[in-house]
Order: sequence, then structure tokens, then C-alpha cells
Amino acid sequence: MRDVIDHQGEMLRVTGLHAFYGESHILHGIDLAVHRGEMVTLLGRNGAGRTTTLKAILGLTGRRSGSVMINGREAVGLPTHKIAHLGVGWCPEERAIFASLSVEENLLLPPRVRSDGMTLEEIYALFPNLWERRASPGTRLSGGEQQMLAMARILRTGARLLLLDEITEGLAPVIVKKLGESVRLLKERGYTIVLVEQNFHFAATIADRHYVIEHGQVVDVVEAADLSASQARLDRYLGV
Amino acid sequence: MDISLSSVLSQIMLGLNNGAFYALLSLGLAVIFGMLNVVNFAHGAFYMLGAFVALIGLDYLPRLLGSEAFGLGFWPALVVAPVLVGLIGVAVEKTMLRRLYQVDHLYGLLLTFGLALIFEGVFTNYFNVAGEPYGGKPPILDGAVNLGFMFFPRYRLFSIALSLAVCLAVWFVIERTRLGSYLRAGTENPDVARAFGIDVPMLRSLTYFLGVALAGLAGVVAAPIYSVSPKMGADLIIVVFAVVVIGGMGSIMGAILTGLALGLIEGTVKVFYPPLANTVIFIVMALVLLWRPTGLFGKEI
Amino acid sequence: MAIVVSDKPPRQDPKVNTLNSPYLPCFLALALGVVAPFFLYPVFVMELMCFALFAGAFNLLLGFGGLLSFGHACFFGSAAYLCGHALKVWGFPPEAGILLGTAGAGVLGLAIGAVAIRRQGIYFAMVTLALAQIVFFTCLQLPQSGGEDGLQGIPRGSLFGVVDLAATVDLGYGPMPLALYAFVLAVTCAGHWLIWRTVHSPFGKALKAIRENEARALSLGYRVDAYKLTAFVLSAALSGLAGSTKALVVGLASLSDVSWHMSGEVVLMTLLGGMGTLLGPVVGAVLVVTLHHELSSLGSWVTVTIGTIFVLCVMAFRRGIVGEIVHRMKRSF
Amino acid sequence: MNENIILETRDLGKSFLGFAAVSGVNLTVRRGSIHALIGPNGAGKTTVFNLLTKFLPPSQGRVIYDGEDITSLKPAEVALKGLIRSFQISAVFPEMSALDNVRVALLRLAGGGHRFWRSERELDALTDEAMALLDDVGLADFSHVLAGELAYGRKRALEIATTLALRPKLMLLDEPTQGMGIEDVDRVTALIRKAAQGRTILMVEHNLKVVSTLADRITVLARGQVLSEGDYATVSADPKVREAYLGVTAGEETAHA
Amino acid sequence: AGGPLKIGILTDMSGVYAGVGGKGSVIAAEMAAADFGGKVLGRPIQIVFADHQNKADIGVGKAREWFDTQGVAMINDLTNSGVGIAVQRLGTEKKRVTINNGAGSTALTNKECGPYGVHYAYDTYALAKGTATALMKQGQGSWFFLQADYAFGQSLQNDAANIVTAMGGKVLGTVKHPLSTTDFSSYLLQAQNSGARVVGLANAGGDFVNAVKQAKEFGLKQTLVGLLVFDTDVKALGLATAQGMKFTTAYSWELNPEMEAFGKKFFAKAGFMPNMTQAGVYSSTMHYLNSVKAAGTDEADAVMKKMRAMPINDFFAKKGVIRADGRMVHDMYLVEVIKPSESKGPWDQLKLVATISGDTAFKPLSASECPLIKK
Ligand SMILES: Nc1ncnc2c1ncn2[C@@H]1O[C@H](COP(=O)(O)OP(=O)(O)OP(=O)(O)O)[C@@H](O)[C@H]1O
Ligand SMILES: Nc1ncnc2c1ncn2[C@@H]1O[C@H](COP(=O)(O)OP(=O)(O)OP(=O)(O)O)[C@@H](O)[C@H]1O
Ligand SMILES: [Mg+2]
Ligand SMILES: [Mg+2]
Repeated sequence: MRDVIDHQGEMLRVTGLHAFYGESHILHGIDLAVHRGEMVTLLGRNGAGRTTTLKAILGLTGRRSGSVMINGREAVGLPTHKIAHLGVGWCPEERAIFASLSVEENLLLPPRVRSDGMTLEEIYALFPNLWERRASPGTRLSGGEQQMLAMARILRTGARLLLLDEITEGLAPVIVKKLGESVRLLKERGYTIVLVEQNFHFAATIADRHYVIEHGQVVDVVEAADLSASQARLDRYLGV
Repeated sequence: MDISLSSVLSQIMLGLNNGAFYALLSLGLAVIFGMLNVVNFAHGAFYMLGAFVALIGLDYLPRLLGSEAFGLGFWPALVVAPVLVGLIGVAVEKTMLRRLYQVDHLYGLLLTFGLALIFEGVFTNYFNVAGEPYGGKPPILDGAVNLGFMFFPRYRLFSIALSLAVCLAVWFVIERTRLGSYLRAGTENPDVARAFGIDVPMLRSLTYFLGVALAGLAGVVAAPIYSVSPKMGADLIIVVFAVVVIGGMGSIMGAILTGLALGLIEGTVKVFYPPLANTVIFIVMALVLLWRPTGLFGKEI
Repeated sequence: MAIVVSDKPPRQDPKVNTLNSPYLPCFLALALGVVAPFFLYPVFVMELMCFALFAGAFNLLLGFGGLLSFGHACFFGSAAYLCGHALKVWGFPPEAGILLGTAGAGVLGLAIGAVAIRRQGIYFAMVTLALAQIVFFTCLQLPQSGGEDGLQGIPRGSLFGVVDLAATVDLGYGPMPLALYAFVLAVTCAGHWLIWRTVHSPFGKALKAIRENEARALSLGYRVDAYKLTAFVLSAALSGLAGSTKALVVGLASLSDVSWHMSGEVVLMTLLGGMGTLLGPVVGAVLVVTLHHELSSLGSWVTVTIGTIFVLCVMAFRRGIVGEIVHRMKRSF
Repeated sequence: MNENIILETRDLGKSFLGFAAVSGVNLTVRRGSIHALIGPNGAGKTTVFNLLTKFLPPSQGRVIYDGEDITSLKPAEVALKGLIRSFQISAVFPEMSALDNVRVALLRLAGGGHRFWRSERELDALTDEAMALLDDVGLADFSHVLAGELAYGRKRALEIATTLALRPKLMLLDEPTQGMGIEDVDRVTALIRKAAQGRTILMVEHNLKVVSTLADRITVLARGQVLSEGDYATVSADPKVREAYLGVTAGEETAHA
Repeated sequence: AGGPLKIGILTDMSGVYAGVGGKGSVIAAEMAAADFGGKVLGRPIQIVFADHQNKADIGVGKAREWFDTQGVAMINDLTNSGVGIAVQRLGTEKKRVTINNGAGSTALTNKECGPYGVHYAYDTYALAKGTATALMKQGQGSWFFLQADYAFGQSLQNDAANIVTAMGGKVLGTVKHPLSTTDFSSYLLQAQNSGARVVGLANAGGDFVNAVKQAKEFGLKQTLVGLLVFDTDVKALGLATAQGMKFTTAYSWELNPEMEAFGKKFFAKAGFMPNMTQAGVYSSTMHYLNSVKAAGTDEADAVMKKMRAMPINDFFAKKGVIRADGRMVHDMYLVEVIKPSESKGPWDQLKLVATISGDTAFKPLSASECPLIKK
């Protein structure tokens, strides 16, 4: 699909986003903006509302209000599958590998939303485990392999805005390193990335900006530049 | 009763005939269960609807509109009835089933059970419970062909051919095209599937349409053979359930093959020990489940 | 896996949920039971009680065991036949006949359960349904059952050879079979007591745990299948108790008691009243049976009405009447 | 056999449709130790757990537990022998109070879970012990909260409490700190150390901080086979491990140095 | 008693027998009450009705309530033998008159017979015998039976088979098919291979209809006879399929002017022609009311005495009498389904072949197993 370049070159702008699960009000007005090719992280304690933020952007929460501009298009009010076609790729926290599909089918499942996604070859090169296991049912994969698959899956679609939720979860250091490299690679390729991370050190080196979320609100924003300066502040937020 | 080769062969033919019929019905059920996780108790009712659409189209419509010109013949009915039934299905899906995907499957079963009762009740009210004849069988399909060992009604040959053709077509569409994996993904994790840009709600309606349309088609095919009555689906449905369970719920090929096989088994039983004819399927089912809890073709999930 | 109601099942917290204390239902049942005959036709009330017990037994499995059996009629019905046959042909006294019916249903439950328990959720429902069909056709074809005429003229006999259950006294509004009535009331209450006891027993807790997380229960060393089977057999036997008693009350056992429509009906009763609550099934049973009774001049609209209620239950109030009330009460705390 | 070996596997192997997930693993766990199983993803750690707890039947090899061959037992039976596991994804009874979660476990031990004719007051006898366990894991104040409503870290704690309730001789923990915020990780680490008193623990863990602080002995799996074994110092020094698991090549070493 | 004299019509309003009794029976009873003058012994006649849904327990429950609390004096129709037998037993217990029209089971006048039970319109024996005899007379001596596999099918088959063998014919075989079978082809094939001249269908309703349809489809050469056929079934088959089939009935409006007169009158009210059950309900209700009038009370013993004493003479029966076992003996009619070409309208289906006089039509009293008859 065709990108609508808006003047500020903004890929994602979220303003005053509220979201609910049934009766419980989770997000209380999230504001953030990500420019094309930027990478930002959402930091916060368990239950702060980071996952919910990503879900709300995709319209997967219950009721939601506020504004979500993707590529200069208003996404609030669009059905989820339409939002996806605005060029959004999501790597969910719980991985959500499809049990009834084989690894390769899982990879091939998401429809391309743009032409220039990665090819299978590139993906297998990135995650050799997947190549070995490509024939076996998705959920037969090890915890980590599932994580890789969930990540790899969206690289094929050519989505330009990636929402990654705790992708290093349960991964061995060696793989975490690999992922770090591939995320950096994606950034160089001009992808726009919103990363939810527990493993702060993984995110710290690559991200342009860090949003700290507490109780469904952005309570602080730290630019990569003055990271070291505000380290203490961050540690307090994250309860280290 | 003589057990000459010819009589055995004829029984096999008849078994095949019923088998193809079971296959057609259980296929629809399997599609709906496999793709929507809904046990469609109303399947029998939709089958009945299909038959009635054909009947009403043929006999009542002309009377209603006061001209033979408006009569709906067999061939058009073969298309119109399934589509009509399918559309009713879509209405059901969009207004009710839709809201049950999140909760336990059990509710889908209960809802469709209720719907089945409603359809049955309404038609019982306006139509002769003993049933009405469907006179629309096209002349070309009248009479019987000599198979050497028996005279087999042309119409039944036609119904076998049609059922099998449709079954294979459906199998192909679901197992050999993208659609299938989209549907599966949509069932397993709707949120993620939607986040990938798959229009899950639309797919679901489509699936239910397909499933019940198959039931409707079976209804039309059955109309010329059995008399069209409001209760025609009620008892059949349970047998068809058994077929699907034996085949392994959700397995398309499983449903088709099991349907055929059970038709044959039933046929043989009818010859050698008739009293068992309508329990044999359930006995087979019990045995199969003891040996293979997921059914013959079911995957372990 | 949550085999039933993944959408927040009504919680069993005896401390909060007064409607689940044994006393209220028993007291209500008793009180109702005693006054009912003054307003309602006694034989009808007795039938109500039988169905209430049937629904309760079913709910033990669905609401607390999390297993939807779609063939429970086969226990209810076959017990009715067995008890009836014992009373009529073998000349058993009523208490013995009822015990036999109950035991028979229990054994049948063991057999069917052993096969069905290996599957879960929908499969379980389908398997029970299919196996129940076998029972149905057997009942239809057995000469003793009298086919579609049913097993007619079951004598009421005299309890322990002393109390004549057929005896009636006229209380001004038509004859009232006092002895029988008292007996049925006692049986029903006893049955419901056992259900309550089971739900609120160590077993009940373990069952709940299994329902909520089977793999975990297994890893804690629970023999999951054995527990489910026990629940199944209990439920079957109690259904049998209800069936036998009904045979005694109505004086006949018929195919409709074994047919899958009956299985559907008991699901409706439980769902309508509120599964997972002790009082729910009773309420549901009363409503559904009364409905049949009252609408009996509406012809096939009965089916339509029943169907509509089903749909409404599923769509509108999934907790069922009592469940809904319980829920409200919890909210208000 | 050696008295202070509690668990031993001989040439243990599992293959799925030809794919060897685990092969020829000889593992010995000392009584009373905290033994960590680490390795890259897909190395076969969870599979080993499944083999030990009989959730999967081994393709070859034997499992000796407490001097007895348990290769052909059922999950429940293994559990009865005091070999209890926790799951990679937390497992609690969501609609039951934390207290009941533990009491159900205790009930299993006390027997009589089948008694449908007795009052559930029988469970009250278990309350004190249950409370003690909850206290150990710092959930005393949450005893009446429904497990499903507990925060993630607390769920894990509760799970450990229920596991402890069965007085396991050997506890298998699969990634106990996965998906936790820093403060939760510390809490659980402390918890495990406490739980280790008087019993043996075998754990899978990716968080090296946790492993280094807890484990007496570490076995590194890779591609289904034992790559290296020893205490943290030895293992982390082993170049094979550094490459296969930590992902640092000899080249980088020098670069860093 | 002062209040109205209540007559209960307990029938199947929704199930498989709705066409046999149902609304029609209620209308028939109301017609009878009206034609009688709406009053008996100075008391208004009131018709109440209920649907037993083909469930014996519901039926008997309703009946019991009627007797105990509503003071219903007599219950009529009772389509479905299960309900019929149960209610007749209840009548015995409660001393109330019950008249079976819709139910066919011979048990009603044999093992299950009761002092206040009347079996009025027809029974399976009469139908089976009438038809079987007629065909035997035509010299069609070798039979094959398709039998519904339960009590009722059994009795139909027995009755017919006995006649056949008694008249020197041969029964070449019987195949039992389960109740409500959809596909009969395999059984029909067995019938075909048996080489019998006649294929007797010892089943009813949907089973019967499907069997006949499929027999035609497979071009079965043999003569098909239904042992229990209602004109609703003929309608379900359509003349094209059913033409030429012979069966026995107690009433059909085409048979004679009297019957036609009643049929027309009924049609005016109901919008469809009456069948033998509905005609029976009218006739029996009339007879009951006459008896009440004659007895001067609705007390069951007195009324039954009169009902037995007074012969029945109307469009339905000539010199009809109610025997000690409760059987109402009257002429039966062997009819044949006419060709579509012969039909002068949607309700014109049958023509009379022979009249079977009552004394030969029904099972002789001597053979009755009714305990009430001391032999
Ligand atoms: N489906 C749901 N229904 C109700 N409440 C929910 C649901 N999902 C999440 N919540 C609540 O919303 C809040 C935020 O959850 P969220 O998953 O966004 O936290 P998070 O920042 O992603 O933390 P985590 O590290 O656990 O992922 C939490 O309090 C959680 O309990
Ligand atoms: N049931 C199964 N069927 C087929 N392959 C399986 C099955 N279970 C595991 N595997 C494969 O066996 C290998 C080991 O899996 P395992 O889950 O043990 O890895 P792991 O060490 O736990 O990894 P992680 O740390 O990511 O959880 C993986 O490659 C996985 O794909
Ligand atoms: Mg999260
Ligand atoms: Mg693992």
C-alpha cells in the first residue's frame, strides 16, 4: 500500500489514548510520537500498561478513545485488519504461534502489506533454528524458537512500523545478541520500531528515545543523548 | 436372504450412496467445527430448510404468485437453495454466533440447539409432519441404469457423483489454498490474525455460509428421494455428528472418508443384522475413540 | 483447559454466596414442597421434584465438574425402565426398585464414563450423546420396554411393605397421595443434600482444581481421570435416582425419558437456572417443566418457545437466573 | 549406588519424527544441591524436564531417581515420589484463592481428595500448614486473593509454594524468573534459595545473574547434548560455552581484552 | 353436579401424529357438542383440549389433572398408543370414560383393556387383516414383510402374517428396520430378491412414506401394501406415487354420500377433510352424549352401560356395538388410491374397493386376551 508522507515525517503519533478492558480503565491518555526510521522503547514495571498500549494502537483492546495517527491516517475507528494494512507489524508478548500451522506456514501466513518485505531466505539466514524446524508444528518449537518465529513472521510482510513486545523474553544470551543485531539492521533499513522491553540494556544501546510508562500514562521521556545523565531516574522508575 | 455376489455388490452401491450423502453433511459440520469451533447442532435444521426451499419454490411459489412461470425447478434449486440457506446462516452468524467465539464452545452448541428447535417448530406449524412429496425430479434423472448386477436409479448415481465432486472441491479450497490457513489462524488466535490484516469476521461469516450451504445442498439432493418433512433433519444430525467425531473433528478429509466408510458399514449391517443398523455407527465410534481418542484423522491439539 | 465457561464462571465462594449454603435450598425446597400441594396439583409437584433432582445431578457434572454430557437422559430413562420393570414384573417393593434403578444408572455411568472421560469439551459432549443413542435404541428394541407404548402400569406398591404409596386422602381439592408425596419429597431432599455435600467436600475442591488447570493438577499428582469418572458416576447415579422416582410417581416409563431431547432439556434447565449454583437447576427445572405443562395447548409453538428460551439464555444471561442474582449480590458487596 | 546422587540419567534421548531434540544425555544431580540447566534455545532443556517428569516418554535411555528406575512410570506416580515440576508458563488455579491453591496441593499429600461424602472442613486442618507456606513465599497477606488476580511475580511465588507443599525431594523449575521485572526476579531468587533448604533443585534459567548467584553446579546443553558441566566459573570460562551460549567468539575476547 | 359437562380432547398437536388427530379432533368434538345442542341434562357441554406431545407421562399427567381438579367427565382421541394405554389405565383407576380413536394398538382391548375404555375407530388388527385378506382373496399368496423394529411393528406384522398363513399363503421373510429409517433401499432390495408377490409394510408415518417412495424409485415389481395407512400419508406420497395402493380404513369422505356430507360439513369449519380418527371423534362424542342423556347422569358406570346397550347408527357406523372388551365393532372399508387423472381435486384420493363387515373385520371376542371377559 502507498505511504502518505505527512509533513513532519511522522510514522506514528499517539495522543490522549485511553483504553479499557471491559470495565477496567487501563490507559489514561498515552502521548507519544515516532518519526520514520526511529526506534523508541516503552519502559515500565510489570502491569504498567505497555502491552496494552501496543494493543490499543492496533485496536485490540476493548473500548478506546483518543487519536492514533499511523502514516498520517487516523487509526482509531478503523477495524484492526485495516490498521494492519497501514503497514503495522506486531510481535505479541505471548508469541501466539499458530499450533495448527507448521513453522513455514506460520511464516507465510501474514499477508504482505507492502512489497519490500524480507524473503524467506533472508529470514532463515537470520534464524537458522527455524530452518531446521520449518516442517514441525508451530507450538512444538521451544520457547525461544517460538519467540524467533513470532519475530521473523512480521519481517516478511514488509510492514514499516514494528511493534515488538518483550522479544528477548526467555532467550539465551547468544540469541539476544543476534536479535540485537537484527533489530539494529532493521533500523538501518529504515523500519520504525516501538519496542517494549524488560531487558533495558538490550534496548538502551539502539533506541533513540525511551518512554517510561506508569499506570497507563507516560510519566517520563528520556532521549538517548542524555541517557547516562538520567540513569538514576530510570532505575528508580524500574525499581532496580 | 441370499448373499450372492450381485446382492453384495448392490448393497455396496447403496452403501456408497448413503456414504456420499453422509460425507456431504458431515463435511459441512466438520468445516464449521474445524474453522469456527462451533458444534453446529442446527445443521440438521439447515438441511431441512434446504429441502423446503426446493419444495416451496416448486409447489408453493407458483401458487403464491399465481403463475407456473415463477416455479423453481430442480436445477436452479440446486443453486438457489444452498445460497438462500447459506444467507440465513450468515444472518445467524452475524447476529448471534459472532458473540460466542470468545466464550466456551459449549455455548455455540447450545445456541444452535435452540435454533434447531425453533426452525423445526415453525415448519411443523405450517407443514404436514408426515412430509410432502417433492415432484421436481428432472425427467433425465428418472428411471434406472443397469449396472449388470442391479438396476440402480439414475438419480442416485447423480447424487453420488454430485456429492463426491462437491466434497473434493471443498477439500481442495480449504486444504490447498491460503484460505484454509487463514481460517485456522482466525480460529486459533483471532486477535493476532486480525493484527496481520486478515479480515477474520468476514472469513467467519464466509465459513458458516459455506458450512450450512452444504447442508442446504444435501437437503435439495435428498428432497426427491425422501419426503420433505420438518423433522427430516432432527435424527439424521446425530448420526452425522458421530461421523464427524469418528473422522476426527475438524478434519475435512476425515469427514469425507469416514462418511463414505460408514455408509458402507451401515449397508452391510442392514443385510446381515438389521436391528443393529442405527446403532452400529455409535458402536464404531465408541471403539474408534477407545483406540484413537482424537478420531481417525484428528490431530492432537 | 477451562472446559466450561471460560468467560468468568460464577465463583464458588461459600462465604459470600449464601444461595449456595445447603440450608437455604433445602429449607426452600422443603417449605415449597409442603405448601405447594395447596396451590399446585400434587402429582405435578412430584414430577417437578424429580426433574429438579435430575437437573441438580446433571449440574454436579456440568457446573462443578466442568463436563457437558449431552446424553444424560440415558441414565434418567434407563433407570426409570429398570425400576419400573423391577416393580411391575419382579414385584420389588418401591424402595428396592428405586435403589436398583439408581445402582443400574451408576453402573451404566461407569461404562459410558470410562469411554467418554478420555475426551474433553465438545468431544466429551458428542461422545456421551452418541453412547446415549445406543442406550436409546436398545430401550426401543427390548421387548420388555414395550417400544413406543412405553412400560405401562408400574405399581406404586407399599414402602418397606408397610406404607401404601398408592393411598390417597382427599384434602378438598382432589385426592392427595400423602405417603407418596412425603416419600418423593424426602428422596429429593436427600439427593440434593448429597449433591451439596459433594460440591463442598475435599473431592469437590479437587474437582474444581482439575477443572481450572488440568495439567497442573496432574503435576501435583492427582489422578485426574479417576476424579472425573467419580463425578460422572455420581451424577449418573443421582440422575438414575430421579428417573426411578419419576417412574414411581407417573406409573410409567417411556422412550421420551431416554431420548436426546430429554438430554437437551436437562441442559436447558441447568443453563436457565444457572449452572454452578445449587439452587439454579431446581429453579430451571421448575420453569421448564411448568412451561411444558402450561403451553400444552399451544401445539408446536412449545418447541419454538423452548428454542427461543435457549437462544435467549445463551445470548442474554449466560449465568442463568440464580447465577445472575448471585452475581448481583456479589457486586453489591 | 552412590547415596548422595538423587537423580541420574543414562544415555537419555528423545527424538520427534527423526529430529533428535535430546540425545545421550548423562546427567547426575547431587542431593541437596541447586543444579542449573542452561543452553541456547531449543537445546532440549524443557524436553529433558518433560522426560524426567514423564510428560514425554523417552526414546532411549533410563532415568534413575533416588536409586530406583522410574523410566516407565506415569506423571502422577512420579509426582507421588516427590519429584515435582513447575511449568515454563506459570500454572495456578486462577479461580481459587491463594490459600486454596496451596491447600489443594496439601490435600493431595494428605490423601482423601476422593472423599465426596466428607465436609470440606477437613481442609481446615491443612490451613495452618498452608499459611506457613504462603508466609515463606511472602504471600501471607494475599491468602484470600484469587490466584488469577495476583501479579505475575506473585503467581510464580504461589506456584513455588504449592510445589513446596508436596514436600518434594527434587524440584524442577523451568525458567522461574521469565518475564519478570527486576524486583520480582530478586524476590524469586531469594525464594528459591530458601526453598533449597533440605532439598534438591534442578532449574532451567536464562538469566545468568540468577544462575551465577544460585547454582552450585551447571550443565550446559546444546543441540540436545551436554556441552559442558561444572560450577559457574568453570562453565563460563569454557570457550565452547562462550560461543554456543553467550555468543562471544574468541575473536571478540581479544578485542575486549 | 351443576357446572358444565367437560369433555377433554387429549391429542398430538405438534408431533408426528398431529395430522392424524390434532386440531381436527378438537374441531370434530366441538361440532359434535354443537350438533347435540350444546347442552346435556341441562348442563352446557364444554370441550377442553391439550397436547400430550407424544409423551405418555405428560399425557397421563394432564389427564389425571383433568379428572382430579377439572372434573372432566370423558377423554377422547388419545392419538398415540403409549398415551392411549396410560390414560385408559387411569380411567379405570378414576372411574372415567376414555375413548381411543387415534391410537391403533390392539393392546387397548386385550391385555390392557379396561371397564371404561372404548377403542372406537380402528385398530392395527382390523387394518392388517382387512388388507391381507383382500390380497389373499386375489390369490397373492407369497409375502415379504418390512417391519418397524419395535412392539407396534411387531403386532402389525403378526396380525397380517397370521392371516396370510391361515389363508394358506406363505411368508417368505421379514426384515426388521429401525424406527425412523431414512434409507430403505437395502431392505427393499432384500424384499425384491425374496421373490415374494406382496411386500407388506408393517410400519407407519414417515417410515411408510419413505419406504413406498423408494420402492417406486427402485422400480419394485411387487405389490406394495401398507398395513397402517392414513390419508395424510397418501398426501405425503402424492397420487402419482401412491396410485393403485390398497389399504383399509374406517372412514373416508369419498366412500359414500353420508360420509361425504360429514366431510363437507367438517371441511367448512376446518379447511381440510377429516380422516378416520377425526370422524371417529365426532361419532364417539355424539354417542357418549346420547348415552349420558339416556343414563340421566355422567356417572361412568351408568354411562358405559348405556354406551354398550345402544347401537351406533350414523355416517360412521351402521349398527355399531361396543363389546365387553371395549372394542367398537363396525364395518371397515378396503380402499384403493386413484390415479392422478381420476382425481377431481386435492382431497380426492381414494375409491372404495370392498366393504368388510364388522364381525369379520375385528379380532373376535373369543380371541381377546382381555381379563374382563370371563371365559
Ligand atoms: N485482558 C485483560 N483484561 C483485564 N485486565 C487486563 C487484561 N490484560 C491486561 N490487563 C491489566 O492491564 C494492566 C496493564 O497490563 P499490560 O499487559 O499492559 O502490562 P505490561 O506493562 O505489558 O506489563 P507486563 O510486563 O506484565 O507485560 C495490568 O494491570 C493488567 O492486569
Ligand atoms: N513435541 C515436540 N515435537 C517436535 N519437536 C519438539 C517437541 N518438543 C520440542 N521439540 C523440539 O526439540 C527441541 C528442544 O526443545 P526444548 O523445548 O526442550 O528447548 P529448550 O531448551 O526448552 O529451549 P527454550 O530455552 O527456548 O525453552 C526444539 O528444537 C523443539 O523444536
Ligand atoms: Mg506486557
Ligand atoms: Mg524451554
